[in-house]
Amino acid sequence: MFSISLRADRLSKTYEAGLLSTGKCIFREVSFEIRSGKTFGLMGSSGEGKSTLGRVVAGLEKATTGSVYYKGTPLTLMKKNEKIAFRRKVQIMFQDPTDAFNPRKKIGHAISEVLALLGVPEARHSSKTEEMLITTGLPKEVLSRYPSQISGGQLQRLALSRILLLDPEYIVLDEPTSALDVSVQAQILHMLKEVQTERNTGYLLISHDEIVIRFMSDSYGVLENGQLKIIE
Amino acid sequence: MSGIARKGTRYLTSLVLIIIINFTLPRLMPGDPVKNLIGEDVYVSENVMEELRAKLGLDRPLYEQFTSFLSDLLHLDLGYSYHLHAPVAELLLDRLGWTLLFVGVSAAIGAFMGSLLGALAGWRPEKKTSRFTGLAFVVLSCTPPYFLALLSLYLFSFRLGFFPSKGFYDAPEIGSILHHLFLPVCVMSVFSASRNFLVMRGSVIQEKEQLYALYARAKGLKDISILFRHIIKNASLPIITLLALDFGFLFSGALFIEIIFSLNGMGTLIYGAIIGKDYPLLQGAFLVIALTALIANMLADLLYGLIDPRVRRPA
Amino acid sequence: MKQRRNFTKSGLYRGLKQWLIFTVLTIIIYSSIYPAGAAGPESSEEKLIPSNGGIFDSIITYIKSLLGEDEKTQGSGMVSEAATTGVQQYPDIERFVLKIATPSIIKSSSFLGDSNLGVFAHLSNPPLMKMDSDGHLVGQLAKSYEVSENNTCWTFYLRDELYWSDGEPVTPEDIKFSISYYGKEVPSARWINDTLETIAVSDANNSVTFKFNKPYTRSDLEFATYNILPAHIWETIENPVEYTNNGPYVGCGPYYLKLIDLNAGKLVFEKNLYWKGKAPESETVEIHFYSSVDVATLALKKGEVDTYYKYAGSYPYAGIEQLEETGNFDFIEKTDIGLIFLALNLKKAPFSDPKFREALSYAINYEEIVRLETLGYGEVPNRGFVPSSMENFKETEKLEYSPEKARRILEKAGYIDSNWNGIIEGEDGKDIKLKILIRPEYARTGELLEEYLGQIGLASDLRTADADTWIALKDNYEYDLTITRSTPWGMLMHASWGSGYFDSRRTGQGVMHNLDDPEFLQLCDNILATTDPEELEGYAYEIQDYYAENLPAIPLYWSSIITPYNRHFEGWHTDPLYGIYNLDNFVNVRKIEA
Amino acid sequence: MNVSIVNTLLEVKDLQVFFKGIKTITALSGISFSIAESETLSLVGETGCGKSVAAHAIMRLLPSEARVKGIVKFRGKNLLELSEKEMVEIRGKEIGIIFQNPSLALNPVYSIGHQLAEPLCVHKKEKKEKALFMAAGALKNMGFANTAEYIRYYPSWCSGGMNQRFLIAASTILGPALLIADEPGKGLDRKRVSELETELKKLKFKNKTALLLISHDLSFVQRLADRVAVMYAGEIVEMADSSSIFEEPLHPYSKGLLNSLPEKGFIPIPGFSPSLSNLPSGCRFYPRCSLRKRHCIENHPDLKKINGRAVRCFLYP
Amino acid sequence: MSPEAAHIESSCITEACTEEYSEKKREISSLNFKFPGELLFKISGRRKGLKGQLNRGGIFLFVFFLFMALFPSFLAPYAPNERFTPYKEPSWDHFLGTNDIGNDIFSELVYGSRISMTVGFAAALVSTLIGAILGICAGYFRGALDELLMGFTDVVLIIPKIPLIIVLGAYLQPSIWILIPVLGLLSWESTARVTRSKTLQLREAGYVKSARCMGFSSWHIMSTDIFPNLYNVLLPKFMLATASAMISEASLSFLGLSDISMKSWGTMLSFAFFRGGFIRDMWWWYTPPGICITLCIISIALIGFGLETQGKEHVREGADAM
Repeated sequence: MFSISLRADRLSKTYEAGLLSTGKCIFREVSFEIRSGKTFGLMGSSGEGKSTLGRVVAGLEKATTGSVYYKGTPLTLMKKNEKIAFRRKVQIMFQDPTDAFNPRKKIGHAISEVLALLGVPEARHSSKTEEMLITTGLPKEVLSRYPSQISGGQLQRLALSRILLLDPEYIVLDEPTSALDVSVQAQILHMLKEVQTERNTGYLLISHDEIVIRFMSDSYGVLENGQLKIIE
Repeated sequence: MSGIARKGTRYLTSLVLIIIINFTLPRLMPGDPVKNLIGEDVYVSENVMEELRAKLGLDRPLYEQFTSFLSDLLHLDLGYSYHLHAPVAELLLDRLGWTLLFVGVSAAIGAFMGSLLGALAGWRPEKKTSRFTGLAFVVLSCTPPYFLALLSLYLFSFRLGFFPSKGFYDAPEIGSILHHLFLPVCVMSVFSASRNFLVMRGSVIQEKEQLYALYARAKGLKDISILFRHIIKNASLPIITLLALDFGFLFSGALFIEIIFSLNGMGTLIYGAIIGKDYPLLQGAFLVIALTALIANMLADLLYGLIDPRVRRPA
Repeated sequence: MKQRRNFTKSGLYRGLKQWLIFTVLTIIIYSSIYPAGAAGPESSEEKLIPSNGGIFDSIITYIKSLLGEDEKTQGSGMVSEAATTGVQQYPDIERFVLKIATPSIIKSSSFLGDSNLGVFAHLSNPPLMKMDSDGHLVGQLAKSYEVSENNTCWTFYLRDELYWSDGEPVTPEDIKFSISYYGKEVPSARWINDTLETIAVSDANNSVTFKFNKPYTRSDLEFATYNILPAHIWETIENPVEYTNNGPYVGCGPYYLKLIDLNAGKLVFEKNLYWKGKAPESETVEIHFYSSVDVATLALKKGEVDTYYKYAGSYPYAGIEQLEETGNFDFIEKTDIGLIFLALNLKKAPFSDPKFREALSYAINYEEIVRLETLGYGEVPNRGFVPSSMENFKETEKLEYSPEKARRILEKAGYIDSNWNGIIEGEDGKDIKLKILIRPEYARTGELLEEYLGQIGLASDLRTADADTWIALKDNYEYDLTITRSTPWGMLMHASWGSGYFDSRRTGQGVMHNLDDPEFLQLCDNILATTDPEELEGYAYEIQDYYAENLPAIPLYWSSIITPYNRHFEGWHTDPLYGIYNLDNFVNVRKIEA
Repeated sequence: MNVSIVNTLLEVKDLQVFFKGIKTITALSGISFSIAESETLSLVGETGCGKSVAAHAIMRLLPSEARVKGIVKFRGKNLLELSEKEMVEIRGKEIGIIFQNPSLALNPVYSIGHQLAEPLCVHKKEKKEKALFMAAGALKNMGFANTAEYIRYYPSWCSGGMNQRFLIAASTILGPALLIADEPGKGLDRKRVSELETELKKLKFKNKTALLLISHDLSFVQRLADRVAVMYAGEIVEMADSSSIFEEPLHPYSKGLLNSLPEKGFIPIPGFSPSLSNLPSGCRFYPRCSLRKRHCIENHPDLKKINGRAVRCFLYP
Repeated sequence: MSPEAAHIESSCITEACTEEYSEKKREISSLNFKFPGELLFKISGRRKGLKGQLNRGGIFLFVFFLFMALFPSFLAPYAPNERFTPYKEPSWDHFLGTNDIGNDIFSELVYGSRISMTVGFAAALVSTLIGAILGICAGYFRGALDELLMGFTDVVLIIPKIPLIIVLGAYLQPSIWILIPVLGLLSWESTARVTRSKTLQLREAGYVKSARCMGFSSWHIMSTDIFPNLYNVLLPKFMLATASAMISEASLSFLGLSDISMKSWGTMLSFAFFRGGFIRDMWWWYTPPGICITLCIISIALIGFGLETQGKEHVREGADAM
């Protein structure tokens, strides 16, 4: 109804043909919708272009044809300020948590950078950060550590909570747990669920693991041979 | 593959740019080339100079000079050196053979020696010998080439008297050539080996951490066969690129060694051309060196493709 | 099969093909240039000496020699067959080779084109005239010469018994041919073409007469530099300056040039069997080229070569002590007629002011320069510029070092440091900052100079310039001061006594052309108008007085040319112009047991 | 319990591994287990619990600054005491290993055929041609249709799943008695994992190869392993038959681990694994254990045997 | 523990998944001229009994050279242009003897450090900066800019350097202020190549992608996320550039194309050859400048490596930190 949705409309992605090579089609005419507070699962084997699709939805890559609609406006026609809003409101979380933070920055620095980007005054950084740490359940000392000094599970939590600082409406979760141990996977999935109920965030969950998709999603689709088959 | 097409375009553009640079650069040099054609302490009337100027084509507009330059190039006519009284192509070919021999052999020895020692040093960097060779090559790579050349000449040729001190030969025969070239080739190969050593060492250190090296060990390969069967081939990939990149460098680095050993090669030819503002020769030499470097790079790309299957992944 | 699979499958095949075509094309291009390069100008003399012909040639030669194929040079072949009667019989003495090291490298094997080769070829193709050890011009190929009243007609009487190394006699025709040939073909000798009217040959007198279209007084000197060529060989060569050949060349001196081997870095002169003059003892003379003086020194020390020669240059003074220590060398010391001097830009302030020049002459510590630069093989020069070894030298006042005097002169002339910054201001009221051009070889002298100038309150800006940049800058008068040198020939050229460097009507590479004082120009013209020795002497004194008074240039030191030679040889001769490179020397040097 | 098994192939006793550095890292603090001929033992645990270190220690593939103590008996020989030369004979021939990352474990610049043939050339001194032929045969046995083509392929031209199978083929081409599989399924999707499973099952049942399966994927382990050892922070906390562990885990950690499986509804264990350089003094699991008592904090429990299985917990006397 | 072993160890312990890593790594290594800093580090590190610490030897050496360059008058017994008896052998008065015009060689050496180090570092800085900026831009923005920049780089790569430097050296007034930009402008291309391929790799890293997604500006990402991570690549390049600038400067001096009013080690070396140092066997004259050049470069290498190990330290600590 008047739920603000993120909608993919007949997206296709083709890698351009070079001078001597023919192009390669990644996916064709893919459409789906993510509603706030709901999770749309995207399943497919590796190499099917799930991640590319995820990046297109998050606006990191351009689709060859078709468009992503955010609040009814196609991404390609957005004005600059709309685009900035989109940037904030649609976030992406990646598979490899060890890669999510700049290895040269301490965690605290990385987080206050985001706060600075949001325009939070310097004085309130520490309180904001503490707030954030509570959601992750991590001790305060992680702030003074480098990403390499923290385990994968913790990093993935931090990555999620950093994204949450931006208060996004939608998060594209690109294989958020496939690099993690089962026990940590469970932790992260639960955290995601909690966040969703708390903040009414919409997820696009990309995974090759059917059980994870089933566990998390309200509806899901299978990407196979470039086609999306939606299963409600 | 589009990669090849792109490379091809790049090489073509390089070629065109080289020709353009080649045309413009010597013309930017100071001094009047006509005056340089005349020896020192000689009085020459103005009209003689004008005559020479007309002969050189320097009074024509630049674009005309360029078109004639291009057409000459297509006819393989690189001009005529008024300083050395011979066609440039002839001069260059004459010297190119020698310098290619001298630089080529050194580059080959340097590549082999450097890679081998570098691989051994990288394989067991904690060993005393590895540390020693490492330090030695670092020091060598930090030493100005002419310094190295003079010292070795002093030591081996003067003090020990093992080798002659100048020229390619005394009499044009193989034995004499080998005797004369031994020392310069040694210096040059040590010089190029020091660069290859450092790259190879780093590369082996990097490669031996790779999983396939561990797997080779798990397969039951002996230590040394892991290095020589598995790591070397991977680790030599950067060496190929370096060799190609170094080719131009070696060519001109040979300059100092040629001066020290009084060798009549490309290096001294170019140096003389620069000092004497011998435009046509300079142009020709630049073109030849740039072309050689271009070809070396192309060969390296080709070789890279042959060694590294990742480059030629089938569809 | 494996190969085919992979390549057909991938696009690499196409790429490979392109590269292959390119490579093949390149090879074709190379191979098509190569024969062209190897062929070069043909000549009857040019045959199987392959020395300069690239590596491939020498390999072929080597293989040929392995196969036992006979190689004969045409030159020596001719000698062995034809020469039995005319050949001078030498006494049975030990045959030896005289080896000379030189840093003056020959860049091309062009007999007429390469200036260094021109000097070395004096041995095989001696000029008409030469300079004796006292600096007087005497005949060489010429027995004697006479000049007409109006100085337009020069007649040279040739020596008898001169033969080319192929057995042909040397005729006046050869002289006529050579000189007119130079005038026509060699750019630097165009003056001959411009001024020479006729050349008359008299076989009876064995003489050749040159008639100029205006009085030409310096012909005897000029003809001490032009090598005489065999007309019967060179008349067929179309473009002589561009003609390159590794020899042998037919010559008429005690030796002929047998081989130019640039790759081995040497020239080989072999005895001319038809030489009727004093027979030289050494079988061959070899000139060895060293790109680096350091290496030449090492070769000398090691005994690879017997002596050292550089036109207009000395053996490095710093190395003399070391050579002495070996105990194998003796030295010839001869005051150079060339010198190192400070050229001043007379065309602009402050050096257009004679007072300023005067002050400068007192600012320089000549003693120290002589000590540091020549290590004692030199002396403090006179104000008269011209070194004592030159003909018609006049003793003028010695240059003096006295900073106080310099300062006083400056002050008197109105150059004062009014703003107390330690630097004197010029007429325009600005600090005087002298722009000093330095050629790399005088870097140290430049350093010293900067310090001396500082002592009298002059700032300087040193600018190093390689030879060509230096020429460009000095031709545009973009300097205040520069350190340069004069060569022996330079001292003699134009109106002699160094005037060629200063006369503003001249151009040339090393020439300053910065003096347009009518008095000086008149003096030059006077000298140029006479061949009378007495008159010349008078003018010579006059010009030296002029230098001493006006200081158009300040000599820094007079130095000696030191030539080391192996003690196993004796009988060395030198002349002021070409040093040890003269015929007297080569016919007299003997090997002895040291 | 291992006494009862007749043909012990590999016996690991009190294997300890330390890494010396600024801080000493205790990667393994004394683990013991044994594998009988054609038995499959699985080491399961979280990242950093030391399972891979154990595998590498058995093969003596650890870097030189690792200090290894204990006994690793393979067919009666203590591998840790063998000379490097003797060890070379065992590696690849008697004990094979496959790594978690097949695309990296294969040398990128050699063809698949070459790498498959290499063990034959090295250990059996076969001629290259024959070895290649045999390699093609081995691939055929694995069900590859176009073997002549595949042996000319390079690892980078093939998918991860395919490389995994090539790697298995290379590791088993000499028919080793023991195959160590170090996280073989990691990073592969379901389909590839099931392929891998088929492959390993074939080895297990057809070739009677003993397997030391190291994995964090419990369901994968469940389908393959005969016995399972659960590891936590460098020690074995529970070891039992596969069925009993999955049906009735004893150790709280095993329970937690099983509960976090998808089938059980992703119920997480709270907290994180301890740092290996700073291990808790008592039970290593106590900070995360919901059943902990004061006793657990102070004392380190031993591995105790109950009903043919072993568990390291004070809950079981 | 040796750093590379440490690396194996940490990978062994963390059992990190490194899918696709080597692919990218190779691209880097293909041009990465690795300076064996760690080797030197180890040699002196062992001597000093320091392991994994920032290398004190390198720092000490570097600080020493820096001190020499900044306050030459403290170390040098005489002024550089003070003249004594020429060609003196080493003695108590003259530590390294005197040169051809009687300057104290040791003092000259001390004063020369300033010029040499300025040329070396400034030229290296110029080349590394240009290379880094072009490389980052090409790698980050990709597309046409990448093609253009890398095509240009390829051309520059092929141009024969030393003859060009000689031509420029002869054309422009020989002065270190000309030499620095000339050397800098001619040696950036390999740095640019390496930087580009590393940037291409970093660009795909999760944190860069998240930063883009979070809306950080390209400038911010390039300067704080990409540039600091290029350190491992840029540092060896910087050291090499320093070395080659110093060597080029010395070589130009040898050809007589240097600024004689600015006496660097290279100029000293060339004077030693041209003014009889070599002929007279005065090794105390011609070897010290060479040794100084080498030592100076080695000190940079040591420091670079010290910093690098520090960087690696927290990777190692990572495994056991929590």
